[in-house]
Amino acid sequence: MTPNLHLWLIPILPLIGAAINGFFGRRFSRQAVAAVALGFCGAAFAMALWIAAQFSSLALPHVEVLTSWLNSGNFSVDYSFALDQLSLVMLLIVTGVGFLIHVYSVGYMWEEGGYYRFFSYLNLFMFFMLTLILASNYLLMFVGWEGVGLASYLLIGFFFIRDSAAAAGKKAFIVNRIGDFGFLIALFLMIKHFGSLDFQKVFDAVKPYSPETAGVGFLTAIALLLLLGACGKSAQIPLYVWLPDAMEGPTPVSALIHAATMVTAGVYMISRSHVIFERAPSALMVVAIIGTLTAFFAATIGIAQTDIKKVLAYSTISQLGYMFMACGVAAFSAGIFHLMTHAFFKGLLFLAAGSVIHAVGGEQDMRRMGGLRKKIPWTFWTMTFATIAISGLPPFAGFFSKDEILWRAYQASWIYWLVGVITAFLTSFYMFRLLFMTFFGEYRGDAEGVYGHDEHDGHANHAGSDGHDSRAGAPAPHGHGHGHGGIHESPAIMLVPLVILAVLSLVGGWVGIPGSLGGGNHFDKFLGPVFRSSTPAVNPEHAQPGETAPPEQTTEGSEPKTGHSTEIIFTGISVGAGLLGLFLAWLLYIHSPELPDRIAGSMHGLYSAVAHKYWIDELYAWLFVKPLIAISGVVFWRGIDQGTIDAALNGSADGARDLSDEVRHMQSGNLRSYAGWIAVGAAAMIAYMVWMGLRTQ
Amino acid sequence: MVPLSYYLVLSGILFACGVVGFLIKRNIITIFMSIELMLNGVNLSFVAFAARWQQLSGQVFVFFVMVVAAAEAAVGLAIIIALFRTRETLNIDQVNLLKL
Amino acid sequence: MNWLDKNILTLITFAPAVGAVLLLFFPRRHRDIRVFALVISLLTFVLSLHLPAHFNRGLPGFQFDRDLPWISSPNIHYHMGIDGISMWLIVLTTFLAPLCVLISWKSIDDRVKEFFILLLILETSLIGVFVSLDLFLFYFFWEATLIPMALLIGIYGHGRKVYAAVKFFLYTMIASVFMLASILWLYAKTGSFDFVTLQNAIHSGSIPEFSGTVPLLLFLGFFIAFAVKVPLFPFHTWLPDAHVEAPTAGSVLLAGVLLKMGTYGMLRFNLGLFPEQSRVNASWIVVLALIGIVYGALVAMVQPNMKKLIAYSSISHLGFVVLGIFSFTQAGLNGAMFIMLAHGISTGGLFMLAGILYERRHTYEISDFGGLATPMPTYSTFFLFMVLASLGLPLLNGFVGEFLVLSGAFQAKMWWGVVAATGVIWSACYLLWMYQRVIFGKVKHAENNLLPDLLLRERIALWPTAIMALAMGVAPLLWLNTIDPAVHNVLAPFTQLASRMVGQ
Amino acid sequence: MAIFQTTQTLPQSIDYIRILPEIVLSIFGMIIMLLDPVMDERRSQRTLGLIALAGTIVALAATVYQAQVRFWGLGFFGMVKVDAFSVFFHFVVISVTLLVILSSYEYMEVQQIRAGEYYGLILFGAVGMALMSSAMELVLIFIALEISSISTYILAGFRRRSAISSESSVKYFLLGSFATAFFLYGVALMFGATGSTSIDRISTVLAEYSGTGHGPLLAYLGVALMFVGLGFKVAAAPFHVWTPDVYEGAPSPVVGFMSTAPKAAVFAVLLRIIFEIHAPGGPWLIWVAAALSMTIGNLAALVQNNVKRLLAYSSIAHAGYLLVAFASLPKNGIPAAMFYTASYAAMNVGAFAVIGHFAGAGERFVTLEDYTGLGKRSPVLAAILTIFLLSLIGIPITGGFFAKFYVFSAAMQGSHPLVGLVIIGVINSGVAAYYYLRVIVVMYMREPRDEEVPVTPISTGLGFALGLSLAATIFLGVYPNPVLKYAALSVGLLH
Amino acid sequence: MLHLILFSVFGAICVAGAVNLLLQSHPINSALSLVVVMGSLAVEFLLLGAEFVAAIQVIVYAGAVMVLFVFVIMLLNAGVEERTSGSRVAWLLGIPAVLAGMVIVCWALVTHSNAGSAAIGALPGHPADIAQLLFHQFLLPFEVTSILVLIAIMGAVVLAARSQTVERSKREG
Repeated sequence: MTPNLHLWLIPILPLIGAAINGFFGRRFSRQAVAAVALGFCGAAFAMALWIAAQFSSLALPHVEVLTSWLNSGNFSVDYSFALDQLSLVMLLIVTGVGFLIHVYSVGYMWEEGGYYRFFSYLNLFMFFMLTLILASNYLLMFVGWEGVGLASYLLIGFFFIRDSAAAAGKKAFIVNRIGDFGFLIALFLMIKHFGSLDFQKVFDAVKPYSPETAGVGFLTAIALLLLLGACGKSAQIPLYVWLPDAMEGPTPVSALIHAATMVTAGVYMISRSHVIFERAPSALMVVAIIGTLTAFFAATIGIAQTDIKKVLAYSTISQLGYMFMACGVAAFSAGIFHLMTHAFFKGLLFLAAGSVIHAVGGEQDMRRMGGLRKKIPWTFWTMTFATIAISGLPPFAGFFSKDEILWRAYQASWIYWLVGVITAFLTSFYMFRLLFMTFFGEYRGDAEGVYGHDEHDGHANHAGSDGHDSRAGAPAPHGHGHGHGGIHESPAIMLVPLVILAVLSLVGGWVGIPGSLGGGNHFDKFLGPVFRSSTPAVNPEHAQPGETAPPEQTTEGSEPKTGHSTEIIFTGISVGAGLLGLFLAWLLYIHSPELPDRIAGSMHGLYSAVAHKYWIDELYAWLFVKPLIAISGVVFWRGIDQGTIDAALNGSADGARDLSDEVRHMQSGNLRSYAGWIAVGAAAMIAYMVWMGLRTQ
Repeated sequence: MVPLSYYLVLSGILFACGVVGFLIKRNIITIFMSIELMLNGVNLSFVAFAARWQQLSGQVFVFFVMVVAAAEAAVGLAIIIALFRTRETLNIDQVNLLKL
Repeated sequence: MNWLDKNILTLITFAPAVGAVLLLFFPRRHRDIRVFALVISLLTFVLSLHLPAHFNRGLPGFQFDRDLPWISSPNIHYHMGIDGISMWLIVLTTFLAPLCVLISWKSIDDRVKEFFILLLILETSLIGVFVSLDLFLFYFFWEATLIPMALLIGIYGHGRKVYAAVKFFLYTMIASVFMLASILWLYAKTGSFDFVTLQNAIHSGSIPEFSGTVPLLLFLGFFIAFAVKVPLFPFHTWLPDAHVEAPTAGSVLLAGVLLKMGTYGMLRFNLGLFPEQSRVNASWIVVLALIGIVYGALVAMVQPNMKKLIAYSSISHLGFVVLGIFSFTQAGLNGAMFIMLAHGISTGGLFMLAGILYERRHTYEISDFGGLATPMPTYSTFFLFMVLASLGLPLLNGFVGEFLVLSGAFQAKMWWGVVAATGVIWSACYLLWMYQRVIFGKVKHAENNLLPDLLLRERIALWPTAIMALAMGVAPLLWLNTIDPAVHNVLAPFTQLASRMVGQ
Repeated sequence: MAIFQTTQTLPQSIDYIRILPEIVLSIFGMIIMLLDPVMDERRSQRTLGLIALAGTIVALAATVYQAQVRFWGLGFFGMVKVDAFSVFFHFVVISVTLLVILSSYEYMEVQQIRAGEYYGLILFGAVGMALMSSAMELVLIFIALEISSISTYILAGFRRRSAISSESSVKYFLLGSFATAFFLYGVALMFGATGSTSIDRISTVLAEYSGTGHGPLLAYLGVALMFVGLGFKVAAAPFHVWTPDVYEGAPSPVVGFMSTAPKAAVFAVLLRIIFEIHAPGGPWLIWVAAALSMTIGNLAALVQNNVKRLLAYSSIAHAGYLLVAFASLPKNGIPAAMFYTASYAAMNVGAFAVIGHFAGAGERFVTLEDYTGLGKRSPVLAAILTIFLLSLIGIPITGGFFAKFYVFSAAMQGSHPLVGLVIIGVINSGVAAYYYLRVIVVMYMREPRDEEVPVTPISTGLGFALGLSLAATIFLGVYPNPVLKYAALSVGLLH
Repeated sequence: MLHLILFSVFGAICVAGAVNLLLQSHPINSALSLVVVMGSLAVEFLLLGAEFVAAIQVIVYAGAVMVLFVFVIMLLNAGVEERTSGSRVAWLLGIPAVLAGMVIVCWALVTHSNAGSAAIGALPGHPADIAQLLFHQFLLPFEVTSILVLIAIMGAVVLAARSQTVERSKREG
């Protein structure tokens, strides 16, 4: 008999916070708003910790059914929550990082209008994200899935006065909807085949199946459709386009939603559904390919971006690609591992970037920064930690997780590995590029101009937001109307989360040190039960070594095929790639800063392609959006609706009117004509009746 | 002995003449006379059929038709006079204010 | 059965009509008239709550049954009764009516008395449609809805109101005469207008003439009337015109309830009386529904006019309903029924919101707005909520129905579900795009800066819709519990049909 | 000879009871005629109107008295027959007369028409119409038809100073006489085919003939020609051409009168001929006439701008709907037709009463443009007219809806349902909605013109007339059962 | 044989009169033609034995009614018919229809009337017999006729009475 953990409280707590702030926050002071938001978010975090503390005593998976939600014939869905190792990890990451970002936001958003609104949204996001994680059936997961999309929409469009922000929010939602479309279809397939959406029931039903190695069966279809959903949420090719735009949101949002938590939902979902994916090897391969491609592709774009947040956005996409790659090679625990470390360092990166932006008064263009190292040292150092972590240099967290992914990728196919290593190099390069451009060299910003402008903006801002009801929504997004000028370090409330995350970026990876480096890979072992419990019934004759995921023993850490030495060599190569990137960045941006322009000039076409993100947005617009609008407007609306159907109706109405006019002209007013008609009618009647009479005789 | 159908055909012809008159005459009074012609044709039929069935009611019917015709004539001519007063024409082709 | 249970349906149906008659003799003091109309509609709502409170979902068949002979020859009965399907539609009607009164409080200031009389008469006839179990009575109420609605559009509308009113009237009137012909045929062969009797007669095969092309023609007779009402592509062009020109209350009832008459009719009569024909014809009907879903959404996307956009979105949503109905699956029908209710709430809310803007600015053009979040934050929040409800966000009312319909359609034929599911993308596109253009950004027109936010009265009108939208999304079982058995009954002949076919 | 073998030599009192309403109406008509010359012209309007009103009320009472079953039967040597059927039509005709008298009250004064002859003619006309419904002998039918026709010819031209009124009168008179001649020829041929003009006798003879297979061709011809005459009177296509012109020119209350009462009476005759005689070939003849009437009437009405003319076309269409019932089986067709007649009478009289009131002196305001904004200027009048128009469309809670429903329902019965005719009918009734709606539209949805059309307050008489016809229209639409039941009594009597 | 000759002669006169009525353009000539038709018809009635009817035909019809016609023609000073553009419907549709109808009816009368033949005075209609019928079986119609006549008188009075002002305006409203 397991204790009742009241899992439902975890998501509900932030929802209460959101509701309180949403309904009454307008009348609260900022402190009160912050207190409510932090209180409920912190309570959820505390509860997560409390659960973690007694985790070992639980019978897993721990499922709690609250009540029934839907019921239609034999099909039913409950409000039910489940806890296992995987969701516990996610729970801790989300509540922990989420709480830190909440704290950070208290300082970051202090000057903004719509303070209560912001925290209400943020708490709402937590509610949906926790629902997503704790759901014990796909539909409830879908609730969270869509809900985080909503929260993301709201938060991206937080500065709704800017058209670009509003558009970005909409874009994010719609692109996610495309993914959700796949998710939904996958759900329908499950209902069709398993009659349920409950994880336990679905997985139990799936287990007897052997992997669909030949052809595409329904499991593959489900897996691919789920993948489509995951691609949407986790910004993978081809649905990644929304994430860079999403940087229009306030920076803490980017940190929380678009780096640490929401975007990783896709990875979580695939890992959660690993039972299905494992039986759909071709789908799994698609996952891996998409992940690999995305990782590389986004990294190349990241090289040429000048907006500090855009760089981080592409880097997020790239890192998510890694996680997908891990999932694709059935290294789910590695994927989750990277998810966790990524949450630390990428969250930190965004928060630090926010701090930088905060410091320079809203500027996001790295070409107008530089030399900030001295002025904002806390920010600089924490950011450096994060950069090292993301670049995969030991002993920082990113090193361990990335290394494990690359190693497992290599075991599947060397191509994944090669691309992964190149990506690691690129990552290191553009991240250090970012670091160097921002913190080293001379300050290139036009401080006075910026501040003058800023002050001005700030006044406008105050004029709007001083009215407590913050009706102004979000005036002057990044204009912080500080009374004092100059580049300045952020307040303590923002720095504390930075520091905590920096520490985590350092030590976060140590829970998963692989055996080759003398660790025990505890993380992998911890998650083991989740991923092992569903080993496919391997049919030796069907299983193909190169493509099928290695059976679960491999996740144990002891590698039967290759020894530790090989693994160490590969580790060395990837570290080398990271160092190479660091060196190149140093060369280009510290040693000889004029070089990048020359290179860009000499490779004009390529550079332009990269700088313009390969014109993918334009391509989509040209391929889908514009034709769709044109067809809808010209063909459907004007053409069919008005031109055909309505025209036919009006035409027949006109026709009736013309006919009516004709009939009317029978009425010439001339009596003799009338008599003529009567005579005709009479003659017709006579003839008809005589004919009838003769016929009946 | 004359077949009664001769009488009937004669009545039919008279009736048809009346109809034709109604159609082709322009003077309202003449048109009215055409109607009388039609009634006369019908009367002949009644009398002929009365002979065929040996039923005097046919002849009585004729009596009633004549009374009605007389009454109609009185009213009709009054109406025509009334029309002539307002329109000063008896040409039916010009009596066409009401149309369409 | 006690007195109240026996007569509750009569009371609910005619309470508004009695109110309308009383209004006739009211002095022309606008305030009193409005208050009185509100009281009457609220009273009706309270009365209608008796139904779900005392509905026994364990019983098959119709409840609160009242069957009185009305006219002896032809054999017409005053036969009313409800099941889990019609009950909620009645409650939906009575729920929306007070909101309509509230939302028309100030916007109607000319010929106020006539307005509320028409509104109440409309309510009576709408309820009547759902409670009737006698085909004559049904047709009686069905036709009775036309005039008050057409007058509401034509008198209190704007723009090309006359064109819209006449189009609405003629379109639906001409379509429904085919239903009349079918009803008459059925009566001629059975001597009864009673739904249950007819159903039994048809199902037991006791009508000898019911063979050959006759069932098909009868089916089509009913179907055309309903399809125009729904409206199903390509019979939909009256709807955008009617909506754009209608006053807010008219739009709310038009979208909220009137369209459901069509889908309700399909569910009750097409499926109930002609199961075999329904099955045979389902394929092309579903294709029309699918076209409606996608087409409606795409056309909605490019509308420059807010109300037109919502109107086309209704076409899309009602396409889901038809799809669900003709999927012949429990989930599909449950979902269809649920969408009917959910669409009534959320689209009703959207029309009210559009109407509130119109009251302030006298335009529905999207381009005349922009940046409304700044002057009207509460309004924007309600608007967003309704948009989300309408685009089917989980935990709001739109999702449950859509999910069930799609899942039902998917079970019936996979590609139906797949095509229809693209609707979730389209709805996000057009609704969010509209929302963005109306609410977000800077205030583009100076006059919009001074727009007042929601008034208390408007909030009172909007809150119930918002609460219902949430409640229906979070606790759909409250509704599905009674819908499910009723749908099961509707589907019974289909399962028999299927098993008979299997047996052969 | 057979004709002399009569058991009775003189009519008995019961014979007089069987024509009691007619007697009452005639007496009151004569009183009016006698009083008219001796009265002051101003006062006579009112007094004579009241006398006429009293006459109709007494006649109604007489009808009710006559309706007792013990008075049912043949009277005056088989000339008239009192039964549920005749009582029903007596009631309709006399009620219409009453309503018309009520609504003429004000009209007479506004148009400055001399009242004496007017009321006299209406009452005498009503005598003819009432007689038609109980007449069992073609002779009597013919005379009664002529009485009603001639009185309406005169009434149509009653606005003597108006050119269009006299034109309408002339057209009506000439074409009416023309059609009467056809009817008469048809009677002659029927007489020739059967040797009798008594309806009972004719039906017996034709029933005998049905076996031999020789001879009834003349009966066929007779039916065709009689239908020409009667079809003309009820404005059925293709003999409808007179209707729009005459209705447009005639005074509005008169149009209300002649579009309902004589029609009802002629329909009664038609019912007898079709169903009691079992007129050979009748149903098929009527099928065509019904389809044509509905379609032509509705089509031509679509673009009319003159409201009277519009309603004239509508009455053609309604004659078509009514004829649908004639084509049906007697069991359902007879009550359907009777009910339709009654409800059509109620709504049409009401509509023309409103139009007559609104038209003003000299009937100047009769076009759709004149009606713009009437809903605002005179909400009550507009609302009443709207209800009548809705009833004409066939919208529920009005008699028109039920009447149409019942007629189409009747047509669907039997082993050979008239599905085609019903479909034509229902489509027509859909299309027809358009032009009635146009009137409603201009009344409510268009802003009033700059040049105000005066709306005078409703007088008491008109108010009563409108109230009564409105009540009848709604009553027939909500609780038609008693009327239908009574109408159904006739089925056995005619069949 | 005599019967046939008489019938043919007077029948011919009758038809000739009718045709003449149509051909004459002056109404007075048409009226006189109609008198001829009526007179010869009276003879045909006599041939069939309907003496009472024949007498009334001459007295009432040819006498009184036609006098009224002539009187009105004189009163209104009606002249020769104007040759106005006629009605195409009447000519193109009406006349052929009438002729066709006449042919059909006559054919039906000849072939299907089953009337047999009649001698001179086939059914003697003595005034006494007719009176017997008229005042017994046809009493009611006979009495009702009085109302008809009454109406006719009223109508004539109302319509023909000279009104004070004659509106010359063409069309009102």
